[in-house]
Amino acid sequence: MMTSNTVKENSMITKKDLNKVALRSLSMEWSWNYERQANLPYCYALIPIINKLYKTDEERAEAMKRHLEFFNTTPHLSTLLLGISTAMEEQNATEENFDTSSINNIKIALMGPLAGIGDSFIWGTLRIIATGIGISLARQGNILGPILFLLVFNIPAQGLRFFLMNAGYKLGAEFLTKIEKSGLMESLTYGAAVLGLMVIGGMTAENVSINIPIAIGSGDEATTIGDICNGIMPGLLPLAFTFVVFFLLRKNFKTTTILLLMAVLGLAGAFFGFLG
Amino acid sequence: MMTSNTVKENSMITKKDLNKVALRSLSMEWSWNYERQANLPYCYALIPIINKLYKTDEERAEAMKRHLEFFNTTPHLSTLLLGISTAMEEQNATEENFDTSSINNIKIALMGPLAGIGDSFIWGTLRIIATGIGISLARQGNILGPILFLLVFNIPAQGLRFFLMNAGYKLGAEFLTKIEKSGLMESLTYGAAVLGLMVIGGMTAENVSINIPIAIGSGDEATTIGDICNGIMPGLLPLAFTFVVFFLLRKNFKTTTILLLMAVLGLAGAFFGFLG
Amino acid sequence: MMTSNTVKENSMITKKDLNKVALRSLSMEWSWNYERQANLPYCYALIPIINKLYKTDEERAEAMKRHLEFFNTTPHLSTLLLGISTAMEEQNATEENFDTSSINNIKIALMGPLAGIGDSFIWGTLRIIATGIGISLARQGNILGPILFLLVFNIPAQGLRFFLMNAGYKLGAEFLTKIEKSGLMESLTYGAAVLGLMVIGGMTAENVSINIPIAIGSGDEATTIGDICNGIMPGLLPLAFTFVVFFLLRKNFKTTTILLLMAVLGLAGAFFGFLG
Amino acid sequence: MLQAILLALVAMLGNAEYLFGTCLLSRPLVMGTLTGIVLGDISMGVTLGATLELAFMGAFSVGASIPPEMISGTVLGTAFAITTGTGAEAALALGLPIASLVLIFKNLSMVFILPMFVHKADKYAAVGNYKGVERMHLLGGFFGVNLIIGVIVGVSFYLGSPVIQGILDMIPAWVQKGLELTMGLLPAIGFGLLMQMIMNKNVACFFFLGFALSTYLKIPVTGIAIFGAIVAIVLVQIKNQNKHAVETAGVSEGDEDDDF
Amino acid sequence: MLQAILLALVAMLGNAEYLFGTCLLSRPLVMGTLTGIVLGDISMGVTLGATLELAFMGAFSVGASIPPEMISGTVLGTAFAITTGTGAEAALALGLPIASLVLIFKNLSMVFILPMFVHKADKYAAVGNYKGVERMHLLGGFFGVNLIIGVIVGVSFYLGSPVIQGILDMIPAWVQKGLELTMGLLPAIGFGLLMQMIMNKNVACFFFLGFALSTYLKIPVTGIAIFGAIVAIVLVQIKNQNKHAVETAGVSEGDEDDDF
Amino acid sequence: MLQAILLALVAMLGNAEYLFGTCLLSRPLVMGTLTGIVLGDISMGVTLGATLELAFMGAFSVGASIPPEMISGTVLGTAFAITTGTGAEAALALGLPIASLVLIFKNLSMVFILPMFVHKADKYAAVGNYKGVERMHLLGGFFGVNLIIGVIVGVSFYLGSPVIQGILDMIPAWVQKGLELTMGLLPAIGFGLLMQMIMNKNVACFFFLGFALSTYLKIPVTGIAIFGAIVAIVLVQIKNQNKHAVETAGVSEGDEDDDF
Ligand SMILES: OC[C@H]1O[C@H](O)[C@@H](O)[C@@H](O)[C@@H]1O
Ligand SMILES: OC[C@H]1O[C@H](O)[C@@H](O)[C@@H](O)[C@@H]1O
Ligand SMILES: OC[C@H]1O[C@H](O)[C@@H](O)[C@@H](O)[C@@H]1O
Repeated sequence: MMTSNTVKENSMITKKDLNKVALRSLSMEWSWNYERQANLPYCYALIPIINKLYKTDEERAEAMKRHLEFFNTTPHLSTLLLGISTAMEEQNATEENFDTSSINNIKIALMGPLAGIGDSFIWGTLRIIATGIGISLARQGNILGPILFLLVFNIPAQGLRFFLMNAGYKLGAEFLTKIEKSGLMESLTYGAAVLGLMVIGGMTAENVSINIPIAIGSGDEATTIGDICNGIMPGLLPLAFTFVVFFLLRKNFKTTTILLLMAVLGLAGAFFGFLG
Repeated sequence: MMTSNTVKENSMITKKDLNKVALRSLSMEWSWNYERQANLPYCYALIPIINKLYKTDEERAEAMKRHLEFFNTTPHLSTLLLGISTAMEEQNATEENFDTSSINNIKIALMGPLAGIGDSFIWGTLRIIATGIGISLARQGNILGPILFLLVFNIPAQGLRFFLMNAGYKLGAEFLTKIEKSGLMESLTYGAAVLGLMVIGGMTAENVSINIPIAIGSGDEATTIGDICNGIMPGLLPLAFTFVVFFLLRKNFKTTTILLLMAVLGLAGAFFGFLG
Repeated sequence: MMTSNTVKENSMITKKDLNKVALRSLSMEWSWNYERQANLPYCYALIPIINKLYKTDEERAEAMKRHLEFFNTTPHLSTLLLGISTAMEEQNATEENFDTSSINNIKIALMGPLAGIGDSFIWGTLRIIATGIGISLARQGNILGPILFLLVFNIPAQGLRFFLMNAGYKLGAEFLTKIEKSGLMESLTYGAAVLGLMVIGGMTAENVSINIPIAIGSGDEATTIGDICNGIMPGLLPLAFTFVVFFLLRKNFKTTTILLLMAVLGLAGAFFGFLG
Repeated sequence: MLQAILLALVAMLGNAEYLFGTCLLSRPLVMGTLTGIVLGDISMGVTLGATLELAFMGAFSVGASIPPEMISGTVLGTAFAITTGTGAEAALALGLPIASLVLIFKNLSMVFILPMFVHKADKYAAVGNYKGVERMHLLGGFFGVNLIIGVIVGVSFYLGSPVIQGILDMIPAWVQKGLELTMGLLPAIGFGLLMQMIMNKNVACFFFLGFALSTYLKIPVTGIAIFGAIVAIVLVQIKNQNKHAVETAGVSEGDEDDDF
Repeated sequence: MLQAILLALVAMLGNAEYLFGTCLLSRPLVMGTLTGIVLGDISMGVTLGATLELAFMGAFSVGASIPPEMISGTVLGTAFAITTGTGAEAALALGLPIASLVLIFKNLSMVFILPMFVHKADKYAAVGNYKGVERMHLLGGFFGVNLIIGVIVGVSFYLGSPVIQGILDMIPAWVQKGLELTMGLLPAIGFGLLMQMIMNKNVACFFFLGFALSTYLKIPVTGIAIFGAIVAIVLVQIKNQNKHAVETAGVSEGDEDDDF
Repeated sequence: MLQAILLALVAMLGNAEYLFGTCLLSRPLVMGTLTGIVLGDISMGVTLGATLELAFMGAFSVGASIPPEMISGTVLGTAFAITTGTGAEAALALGLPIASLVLIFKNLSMVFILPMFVHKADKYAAVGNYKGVERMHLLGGFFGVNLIIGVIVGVSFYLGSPVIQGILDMIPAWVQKGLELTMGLLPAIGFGLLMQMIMNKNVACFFFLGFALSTYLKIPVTGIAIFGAIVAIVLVQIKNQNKHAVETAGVSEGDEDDDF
């Protein structure tokens, strides 16, 4: 199984494997959905690694479930996290009592900030430069416009994708080795949970939005239920709503059911005006 | 002493006792004062419990002193805290080394947030609804206006009062039992002090106000002593003032004396213009 | 070595020594420079103490190096820190395993807040009062104007200087004795590092400024590289720049070299417009 | 005269809402109605009450900020409007300044008189005399505020509106201002007493943390309680983990972090 | 008819950028050009593409905020402008409302249809059937979005612009609004699932910490990650120091803090 | 010529306030007066000094932000106004631009020349030569700033105002801008040196904490010191409690938390 090609001493993961993942990462927005965003693409990209590291259906099922959780980041930079996940899955495959929760925690903690950086760079800078070049030619009908546009954008963007796959894997592997040596492996679990949960908390506040614009009182004293809730604690409604969903999930409600309930709630809310 | 009526297994406190406290809580703003706000009413409401739990004058004195400290929250919701205090007093009466400081700390920590929620709900929502209904009738001189106004407000408001008394007691009792079982009793003391002090710090910043508007310089460079102090640290004057009071109290100055000093300071400050 | 004049029991430092330092502190802004601000004056002021406490060149070299680090505060109040430093140097001279890093950490942690208070008081209040008095006379050509101006300012300002020297020393000595007795000496090192580093972090954010105003895109979508960086994390450029300098220093680059590089960068940045 | 006494009783009933569950008896809607009943014009009373209720809609007390004393304002405003036969405008024109004026008296009492009852209660409490404490509460509220408002309303109605206007003009502005300033200082006693009770040098820093979170970051008290709860939980966990660790030290060691 | 099919394929190619590395095939500059090629007027296609690109400059998706569906807008706008011989204004006037309309369909799909594929994938994953998961990904993207856009573009071109306008007018405003609201609710499922996986009572408070930092102090997610990393590091240090202390307890003691 | 030398000395005396306790000799009120004395018109000097003092009221240095070089501005402005017999307006019209111009030289020196003395002092310090360090301090301040200002003032007065105006026009704007930019970069050296001295991987995160508190929450340095002190106290308590716990482990256990 081990070839001279391995990236890390004694590693099962070869450079070829990493490139396979990077290639699959190209479809990172293909099955993007509102429920868990880029979860399915992320799992899809990691399948070659999962298949290589785990041989039983049970292990594979575990790993796939992990990577079907909520995921989102700037697609071209997602490989950095895929690389780290690869390194962590490998660690998990070789070490007995590795705590798998940290795989997801690290991924979650990093995806938000990475999207911040990535969206600035990819959408805010690289795209604008490419568009500037492309349009200046295209305005006169020159077909070189769209062509250059695509080249100027994609050469760095896709190059980065492959580069980050390797960088992420190396970074992850080195970090894990270091942590293993210093016996801090269980600290990783705890630290990753702290960091991951704080970021999830922040993302919940930023992404879940619900407001009840029903007015109370009239004239100068008029206010809405939403404002009253925000007066008690800003973000109280989204927080409460998320916890309702959390408890429904705990009571084994299916996500499909919850999704339908939400759609009904949203449409009814718009129709009767109690949400807005 | 134990009846089949007790709320908790082996508890001395009966449902009747709780209702007695809730009934007495009706006068929560009767002797409201600027020094310690609703302290006297709070103590008044708890006296049946204190008398039942403690039999010596010394114990009762201790308990009453505790509950004569600063207190304030939305009156209709105060029973939640009275219930918790009841549970904690009971715990104190039965357990040897219970740290009484946590009784006050918990009360303090919760009263601010509860007032925030309560004022929104009781004053901002329920009152407005009741007023809306009442006025629409009253405008035409219909006496049903004021009657409905009182009913719409009081049925939920006073109902809540009695409900929260029981809820607070149960909550407190359960929480304490749980904490006792897991041997975290002394943690409660520490945690309650941390939480309580942070909230007191915040309330001091919000409630104590003092400003020295004496101008320094003139024209564009003009500023006031108050502004300079806030430039050093926002809230420096209220903080310093509170600590002056704190040290006076420590030096056994009577609160009456301090109160009179403050009145003199306030009136002189207004007359000479050095406060404002 | 010990005289009846010593400020502290068993201390080598006499009142005369302290006054010598206060006197030397008069030149606290004489060799003020943009690289480390009032570092040279601070070291100059402490030299009598250093010479008294340490007898070998090596020890003196160590001490002087310590006090040639970055320093800045309101000059008239600097003696408070000189006093504390004196007490800490004395502690270091007498105790075996004193951690010298805390000398600088304490100095750093206090200098920022002290400057905040001092600048408000000395520049914002005392100077304005003195100027007010001086100008009202001087406007009519009365030479008493400038004379009173100098007296009203300097009597309190320089008085404070000498007072704070003694206060700082006593404070420092007492604090250290207390800490030594309670065996918290090593905590001092850690606590001082935590506090000092947080303040340095804050000062870096406030004082290091660099911006790249190169525009990306045009029209409504136009933005600058600096804005993009701030979008990723506010203060990213100054932070990154400071770390570049930090690593250059670690690679034993001379400060002169770095200074020249910065001058070239600044001038080129202004000329070509890539900084601003 | 009888009417004056009855109106005084109405006002005292209004203030007694604080004895009866803060049940909103003091609101203009109720006070106006009762005034109307006393003066024999119920419908007018209800209507004027509704008008004043609208005017005082935003007047309700939150924490230590007390609104104008609506009871006297409403009862007198309504009463004068009914007796003189003028309309809602007159009720408002009189009611509002009266409410502001009487607030001064109410505040004076809650600043000076009621604290005396509190201090007396402290003394009773110190010797375990619970009956004394109860008495202070009941009498304090009655003599400190209730009776005063009743007397003011009764006497004012008896004297008639011009006299009141005269009194209103006599009080210098700095007295009201000074009282306001004093009200800003007074909470320091309450907090000082709390600090004296709770604070020791091991936890004192959390007072400053709460204060600094409020002043530097403008976090409201509820927010501080949320952050405070998080800080408390984390520190308690550390403390327990530490204790737990010590207990297991020397024994086994494998699972000391399991519960974390 | 052939042109309609070809344009549908162009639109599907545009949407396929999400299969091919989010490579910007869907941008108006590219879509306009390809539409021009299909309709035989390359230069016009490129020029109109550039015009629409400028109009859609600020339209790009960040997180869950999806911009108007530019592909259909550009292809149909450009196509109608070329076939009717009208200019850039016509392309814009048609392209923009179409893009908004088709976005509704795209969102409907990503709200209702694609999650079905995700749930199916969950089931395959549960039994370790990785081929099933792969299939759901590939088919989901195709049937869920790609094909729909293709069909819409093809059919629309075939029917012509007046018909589309009619459809556009038929959809009630509350449906679009309701869909928007639903999109604000949906992320709660994702976060709920994450919480279910990660949260236990020892670390739950950090979820609230992150939430409160965001709502009270308006710290963006990157900032929360920075503060979170600092908190995590400090707590891990305390944990380890504690463990280390326990290990050295009873043995030697002198240096237990050296590494701190 | 003699007057030029005397004015140079006056200017140097003004700058020597930094040797004599930052005693405000450099303020226009004092400099104007002394210029008046040198030129034989004391009263005029005092009056002009007062005028310029008002103009420069807001000019004082806070941290690394240095105001216009008032000494040269005041001395030359006042001197030209007195010698040409023009009034306060002339003094201001000349004084202000001169002050801005000379600030460039002063900054240049504090950016380039004084650091050389500092580096030399570093070398002396490294071998324990305290006399060398003292010398660098005294000579640095003299040659680096004091003498330069003296020379500028003396020569300028000797040359007369038209020549100065000419020089002022010669300096390109980008030089001044570039110097400003450099001044924004330089503190990084100071902080870099501090970090090199203090920072190790166990406490590095606190640097970032301070930085992030400043940038994300706009907390000023005093506030950061307050939060920093609280964090330091809490962490030291945890550390000690931990140590204490270890010491008591195995011995008794009952009271390990008493002191908390
Ligand atoms: O703010 C809480 C509470 O404070 C005081 O007791 C009164 O102002 C009440 O009206 C209010 O509900
Ligand atoms: O914000 C991160 C990321 O979120 C989604 O995946 C899309 O909106 C991308 O365009 C974006 O880059
Ligand atoms: O800000 C502190 C301090 O910094 C520098 O030393 C000078 O600008 C002083 O005027 C100032 O008081």
